[in-house]
Amino acid sequence: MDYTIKIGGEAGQGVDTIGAILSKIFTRAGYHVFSHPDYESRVRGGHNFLQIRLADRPVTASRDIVDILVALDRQSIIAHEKELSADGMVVYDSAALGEKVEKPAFLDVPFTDMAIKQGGSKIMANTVATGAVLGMLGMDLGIAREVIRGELKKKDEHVIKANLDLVVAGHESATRNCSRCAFALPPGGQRKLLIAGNEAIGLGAVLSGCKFYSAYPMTPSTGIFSFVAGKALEYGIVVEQAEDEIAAINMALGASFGGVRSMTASSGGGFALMVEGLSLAGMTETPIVIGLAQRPGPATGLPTRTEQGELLFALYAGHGEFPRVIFAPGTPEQAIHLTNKAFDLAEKYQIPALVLSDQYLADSSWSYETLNLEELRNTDYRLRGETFRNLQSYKRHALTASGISPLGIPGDGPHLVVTDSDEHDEEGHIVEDAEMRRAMVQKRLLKKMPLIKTEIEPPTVYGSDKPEVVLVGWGSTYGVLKEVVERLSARNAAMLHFSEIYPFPGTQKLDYLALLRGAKRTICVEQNAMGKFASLMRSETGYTFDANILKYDGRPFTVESLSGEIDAYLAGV
Amino acid sequence: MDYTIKIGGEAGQGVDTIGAILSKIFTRAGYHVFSHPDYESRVRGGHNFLQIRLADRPVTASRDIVDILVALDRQSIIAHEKELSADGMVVYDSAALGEKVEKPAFLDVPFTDMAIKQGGSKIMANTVATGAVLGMLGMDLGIAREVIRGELKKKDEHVIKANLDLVVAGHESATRNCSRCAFALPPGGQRKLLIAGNEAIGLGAVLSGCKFYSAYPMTPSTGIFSFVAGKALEYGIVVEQAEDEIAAINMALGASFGGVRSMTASSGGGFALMVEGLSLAGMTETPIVIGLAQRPGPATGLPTRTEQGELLFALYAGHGEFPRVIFAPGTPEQAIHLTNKAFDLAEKYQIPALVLSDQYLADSSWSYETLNLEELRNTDYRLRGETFRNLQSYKRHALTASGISPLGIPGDGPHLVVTDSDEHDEEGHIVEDAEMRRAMVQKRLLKKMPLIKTEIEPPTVYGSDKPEVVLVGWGSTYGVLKEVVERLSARNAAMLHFSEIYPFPGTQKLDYLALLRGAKRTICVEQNAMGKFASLMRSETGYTFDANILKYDGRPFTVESLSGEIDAYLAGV
Amino acid sequence: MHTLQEYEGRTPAWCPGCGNFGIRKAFQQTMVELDLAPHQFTIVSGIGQAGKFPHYVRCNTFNGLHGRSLPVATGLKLANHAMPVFVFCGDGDCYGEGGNHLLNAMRRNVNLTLFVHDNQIYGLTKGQASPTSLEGTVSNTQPFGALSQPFNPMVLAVAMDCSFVARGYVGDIDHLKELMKEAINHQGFSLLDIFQPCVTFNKVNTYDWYKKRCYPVESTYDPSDRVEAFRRAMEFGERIPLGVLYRNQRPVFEEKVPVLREKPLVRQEPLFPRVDGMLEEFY
Amino acid sequence: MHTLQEYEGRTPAWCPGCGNFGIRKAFQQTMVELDLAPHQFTIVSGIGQAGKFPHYVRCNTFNGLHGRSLPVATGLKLANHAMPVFVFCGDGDCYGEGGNHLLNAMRRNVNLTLFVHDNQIYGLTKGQASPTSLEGTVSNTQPFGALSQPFNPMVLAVAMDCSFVARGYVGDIDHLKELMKEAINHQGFSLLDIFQPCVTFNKVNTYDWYKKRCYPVESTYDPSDRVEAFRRAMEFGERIPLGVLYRNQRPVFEEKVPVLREKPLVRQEPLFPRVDGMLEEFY
Ligand SMILES: Cc1ncc(C[n+]2csc(CCOP(=O)(O)OP(=O)(O)O)c2C)c(N)n1
Ligand SMILES: Cc1ncc(C[n+]2csc(CCOP(=O)(O)OP(=O)(O)O)c2C)c(N)n1
Ligand code: SF4
Ligand code: SF4
Ligand SMILES: [Mg+2]
Ligand SMILES: [Mg+2]
Repeated sequence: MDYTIKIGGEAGQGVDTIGAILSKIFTRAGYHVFSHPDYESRVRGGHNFLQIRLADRPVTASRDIVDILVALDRQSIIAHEKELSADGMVVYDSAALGEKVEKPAFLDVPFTDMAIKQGGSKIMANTVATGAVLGMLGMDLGIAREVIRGELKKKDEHVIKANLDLVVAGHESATRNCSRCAFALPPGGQRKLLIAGNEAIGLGAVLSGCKFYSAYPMTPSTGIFSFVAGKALEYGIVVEQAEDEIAAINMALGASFGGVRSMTASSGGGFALMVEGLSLAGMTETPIVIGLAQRPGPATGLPTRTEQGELLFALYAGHGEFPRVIFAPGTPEQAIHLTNKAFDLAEKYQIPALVLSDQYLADSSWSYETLNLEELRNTDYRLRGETFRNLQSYKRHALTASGISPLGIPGDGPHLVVTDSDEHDEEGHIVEDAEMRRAMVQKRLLKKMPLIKTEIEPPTVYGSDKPEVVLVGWGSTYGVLKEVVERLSARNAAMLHFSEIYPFPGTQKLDYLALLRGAKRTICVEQNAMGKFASLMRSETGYTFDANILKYDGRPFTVESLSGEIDAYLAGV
Repeated sequence: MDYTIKIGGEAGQGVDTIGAILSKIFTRAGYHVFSHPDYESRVRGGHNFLQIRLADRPVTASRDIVDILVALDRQSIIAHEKELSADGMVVYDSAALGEKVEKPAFLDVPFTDMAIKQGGSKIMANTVATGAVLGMLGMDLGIAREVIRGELKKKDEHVIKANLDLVVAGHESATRNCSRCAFALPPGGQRKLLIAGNEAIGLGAVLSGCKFYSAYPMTPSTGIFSFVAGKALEYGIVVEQAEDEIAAINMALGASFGGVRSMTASSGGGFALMVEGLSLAGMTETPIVIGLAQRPGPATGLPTRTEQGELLFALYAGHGEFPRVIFAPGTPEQAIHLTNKAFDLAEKYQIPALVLSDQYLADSSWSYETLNLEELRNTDYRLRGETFRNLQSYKRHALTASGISPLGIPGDGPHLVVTDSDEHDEEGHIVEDAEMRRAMVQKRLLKKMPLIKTEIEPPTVYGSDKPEVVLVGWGSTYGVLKEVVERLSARNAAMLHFSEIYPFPGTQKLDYLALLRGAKRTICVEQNAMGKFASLMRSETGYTFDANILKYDGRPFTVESLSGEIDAYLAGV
Repeated sequence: MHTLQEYEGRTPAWCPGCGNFGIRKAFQQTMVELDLAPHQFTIVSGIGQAGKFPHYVRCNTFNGLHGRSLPVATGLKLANHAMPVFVFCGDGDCYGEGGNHLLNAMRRNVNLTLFVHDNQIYGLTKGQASPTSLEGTVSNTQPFGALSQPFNPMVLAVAMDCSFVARGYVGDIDHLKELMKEAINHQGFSLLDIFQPCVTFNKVNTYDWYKKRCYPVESTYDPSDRVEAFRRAMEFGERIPLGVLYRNQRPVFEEKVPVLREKPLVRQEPLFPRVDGMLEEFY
Repeated sequence: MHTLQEYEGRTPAWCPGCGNFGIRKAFQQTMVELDLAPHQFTIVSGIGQAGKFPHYVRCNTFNGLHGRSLPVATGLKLANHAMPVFVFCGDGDCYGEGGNHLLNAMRRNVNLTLFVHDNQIYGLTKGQASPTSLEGTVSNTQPFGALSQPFNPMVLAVAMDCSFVARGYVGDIDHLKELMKEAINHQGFSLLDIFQPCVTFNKVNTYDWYKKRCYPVESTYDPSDRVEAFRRAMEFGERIPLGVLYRNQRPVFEEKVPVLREKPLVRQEPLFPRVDGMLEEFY
């Protein structure tokens, strides 16, 4: 079983509410789900959709083929009717759309009318639509009732009741009228959880002891901000909306200097404003985690869409030379763990750590039976209380063999904690001399870098052991690459996926260069126009891919579109 | 003849005045000069020096060996006495320094006393020192008088007279007392001009029709700002000190959109703040020239010193993908021409063009007999007046075969000029659709890039035709590499110097890869800790240098120090 | 004479009922009354719902970055001071991200007109508190409610001796249009803050909320008295004054720039200077 | 009781005669009198001659970027609001590059004390006009002279309802020290603008210039009246008032943040939350 349900409509019509509730019902019922939204940079009107993949095995990407299209407006039909599968159905409300479609694949359910008849508001029409989809799928309403109750728990009982009635009404109408509905669900398995990339990064931060989060709203990073803000009271986190992104990063650095774990995030335009602060973190050796949720650029670009155009920007951002780590999780699960690792390494090495995501990862929801949170690395690397107080003497930037200097907390003991954006001596005071400069560059950069590199895990290999075709990717393309490799199994294919990107992984733990060299064809798949990862690969290892498949229209790869492109390439060579 | 004169003293003591006047006298007299200052980030006190190389053939770098040390303070003796050549002399004022040095290499000239005796102020002691140096060199005072008159032309006649008397007094004292002075100058050639890197960039801008310059002061870029400001009245240039660097670049973009050639400049920290605006230039296809004068980072770093740490930052700065050019002149002459080329290409392709320099190039002065200004490329690529008015229709971002759209001026005709930082259609209005996005990325980036690449000149080769040893460098190391190659002539060496860096030069015009592959040893010389150019080379061509010589202490390479390092490396392999 | 149709741009992507429609209407009427053709002026805007404004009004347009329209407009105006340049921003755009540019635009006093769509919220990014949001505004990024004192742009502008300081409200289009004309006709930097209800995200500062509070300053009010203007500008509670709150006749920046005396920069010739003699100073 | 020696940091790299020495002296005395040991407070500073201040006074120090000290100090104070945090900036630093942060620091009202070394010039970068430079100031980057109206920080601060607004002068160290104490003791965001002659680059605003003009506000002056404060703050010409010009008792930001009620963030435990149950909301 592998169905795709697409809900289309204008911004403000409730596409995402229907999507969220359906997804929750499916996962609660034990099915696997992958969903991704497609929305415009406007608040009302336009054309948005959300696509849910519902299956009895793990699914990690979207498909081009739609089984049930919930059309909240006419545009949804115009744009997506052609995507219907052979048995695919459109469910819509002819009265609301002002048009009755007399085709067998169209199921007319009077969403609005039913809602109003039941004494509900127009908005409750969406509950009817939800019920209708469940009816079409032949799913019973037990779990749906539970989910709806849960979602509305803050509402009045009569609102809850009305919604419960409406879901039944939609269900009944579809069951009764959709003779052509050939969908069949196997029994669901264990209940699943559903988590989106932004939630995962936020969760990773909270679980890593992030105590200070300052940011300025910017799509698609705002979801991290609001997740953390939602946990602020419970977990004792100060969240502050800064006046701009420059303030956001400088506040976070101030808080980190003060002794607490801090984070900020933005998308490309806001990150651009943080670049000077990033360099300040480098010079003052102040730990910080920075989320960069990419979207298509340059400049404002396509604010609500996806791209992977900023890998090298993230890598080289900041004036002067200093170490950093860059992680680009491919799944929400990786997002939790790599955000945690970012916090850990940021503090251990006193460096900035970047978590690079994009709108596709940020907004896509994945289902899991559970997530392993036991392996989180939570170590406090700061000198605190007694330990700090009892030191004979203290130099914030002491020259050490490892390059790591003791990280004290100002005010926490009799020792002064001094740091400076100018080149400084061990105590943190301004210097001009060449010798100290050399020593500090060695300490801050050259000694730390190899140590940090040992922390980096190799890329993930999935598929054949001795592949003839290797698909290479990084970040958010993990899910689609994985599914495409499965489809290509006849071709003896594998995926090589990089999520710990900088310091670039060595080949000691996994000789990925041997894997690549052993293959007949290597293809690097990226969501940008210039092949940023391919360029980094070449500069780091000298290796050049046989081909690059690049997409830069702001839309994610789907399983079909990517495997189509790969087939075409392989057929051509 | 190849003498080095070093003037040392505290900030505020007049090290640079003495240096500037001596240099002018030498070039006016027809000698070749290269000078570079070394100063701290403070206004008074500390230890500064300026080093002038004086020769009868072109010189393009500083040496480690000092022939005449003018010590304005004791620290100058402590720091630099050891640099003296066999016949080297220190000239100083024992009364002012409070110490009489009884060594044969020390010439005591009572600078201050003489100045005061002649009724002059303490500051005029520097004129005595100037005279003393000329006396030690055995140079007559004809040209010195002329230069001093010129420099003081706005002063009262009695001040001029006093200075002229003092230069004579210093000269006489040295001539009389320096029995050990063995310096001898051959007759000078044709008069030379003397120009520093910052002046050259500023001159290049003015000569390219730059009409608007907005910036925020930041060492070492301020010299460009003040050069252009000095020409504002004469050449009709609006210069404005912005409230910050973000405003600086956005103002320049506004002016450029308005139809005039515009520029801004900063050093790394200020450039970091311009990164979002850089991306805006990319998206709106607004021509702009940006000067980036590097200094050691990260953050505030060593504000008055030199580094080449920001090549990859400059290359990848900005969110999203857009074309740019990056030039890194190696000499003031190149600085003029590459700034001009930056203006030309910026407007021709409607892109940002970066002129990457550093403190060493910015502040070093070079002598030339003359400079060829006839080859400047000055073409107006904008649609103006009649041509614009008479168009049937106009679309600012029209899709064209070359990717270049017509660049109209708002208000200049009946057509609307519309641009947007969001992705847009041909007319410049916001769009969301995938197809137009693809078309615009192709137009803006993928079509233009190959065209821009054809404009790029290959690196400069100097030295042997079929070298066994190739020294590779970029930007400000040109001069020292050239001299080191001359020294290495027995080794069959050549220099390969890159000044047009991005788009990275192809090998059609000059097969530099063949040259490198043909050599036994290739060494990339950079003033940074990580080998930024070497990394770019690898990512662009796959080529890896045999060795990297890196320097990151904020001080420039000298002829001896670099050739020493190279000898050591070659001896070791 | 131009017609309203000439100023019809693309179809607005604003929510139905949004206060921005009123600003558009008033502006289009203003252009007709001032007899400015679409190609004769330029709008510079930022990012936000307000920033989309020029796409919906036919005109020369530079729709730049969030918070950075004032510097762009400054550069543009200095390049061509014969052309009217208008800036349209959101409250977040101009009072938040762009605060430093606002301060300096007021100090410079370039002859620009700034229209702020003040909906006391971040509209396009879906409802976070803006600098003008009331204290306590809860949102997905203000879990404790907005804790800062709301920004009063009128008070700031008077304090910065801004050349023209006014406030309008989309509930009274005619009054707003008259203010727009005055603001544009004023020589010097003009700020017109416009209350514009965000019907989707701002559930406090609604049409009703403004209607109850806003009143036009009395005809006897003297906007040239800075201290009085300060006192009046502070009024923001049960009653909120609309109209021209402060005005002065400070000299305009571009008139002080010697090289702009003869004509706009963009019309100055030659485009490229002659090179002879240029090197002499270096000898 | 601490001694002056304890606050002796590195040897200043300022020019002999620079007004900054007076600020240092007054501050060191203030610390002695307030009995704050060097490790008990932190100074955050920017870049400029003023920014070097904490290196010359023994203390915890975060010497950050040009213009960005206020956000750093805000983050630091929110991490540890039990620790006094002082900010030392230049006029260019704080009123130029950092203008937006100043506006928002005043709105937030975090309990920080901001000391501005106001020499009406960019000192460290050798003499360009700063926001407080008088109109007409010619420099290597102002060939036409500074054309913008000088920034009056006192007026701005009153307009922003800044919690404590004062001005001092290094020509009267005792008065300055008393102001420093008041500013530090004030609960809320305090701005103390300090005239500090730059003997090297500012040839107009000299010791003499200030001496002729500056006078302490009379003892009857009531700094709680905002309109009066506005009027007084505007005085900047033949006479310039020194002292506390405005003061209010606005609630302090950190007291409004619920999670800071019990203790400073840096003292809160556990450092890392327990993970059980954390996933439940996602099912
Ligand atoms: C540098 C930067 N930061 C953040 C954003 C995201 N962003 C877009 S619009 C906006 C706020 C909009 O609020 P406002 O300016 O009040 O305009 P409105 O939508 O309310 O008209 C933000 C934060 C951005 N585009 N650029
Ligand atoms: C982002 C950035 N821009 C510019 C500079 C260069 N810079 C250093 S100090 C300074 C101005 C100093 O003036 P002010 O703040 O008044 O301090 P003062 O030296 O007068 O005490 C400038 C522009 C910088 N360090 N960083
Ligand atoms: S979100 Fe608010 S401001 Fe934006 S268009 Fe909708 S109603 Fe208007
Ligand atoms: S330049 Fe001016 S402000 Fe800086 S130290 Fe010297 S006198 Fe003081
Ligand atoms: Mg708004
Ligand atoms: Mg200053």
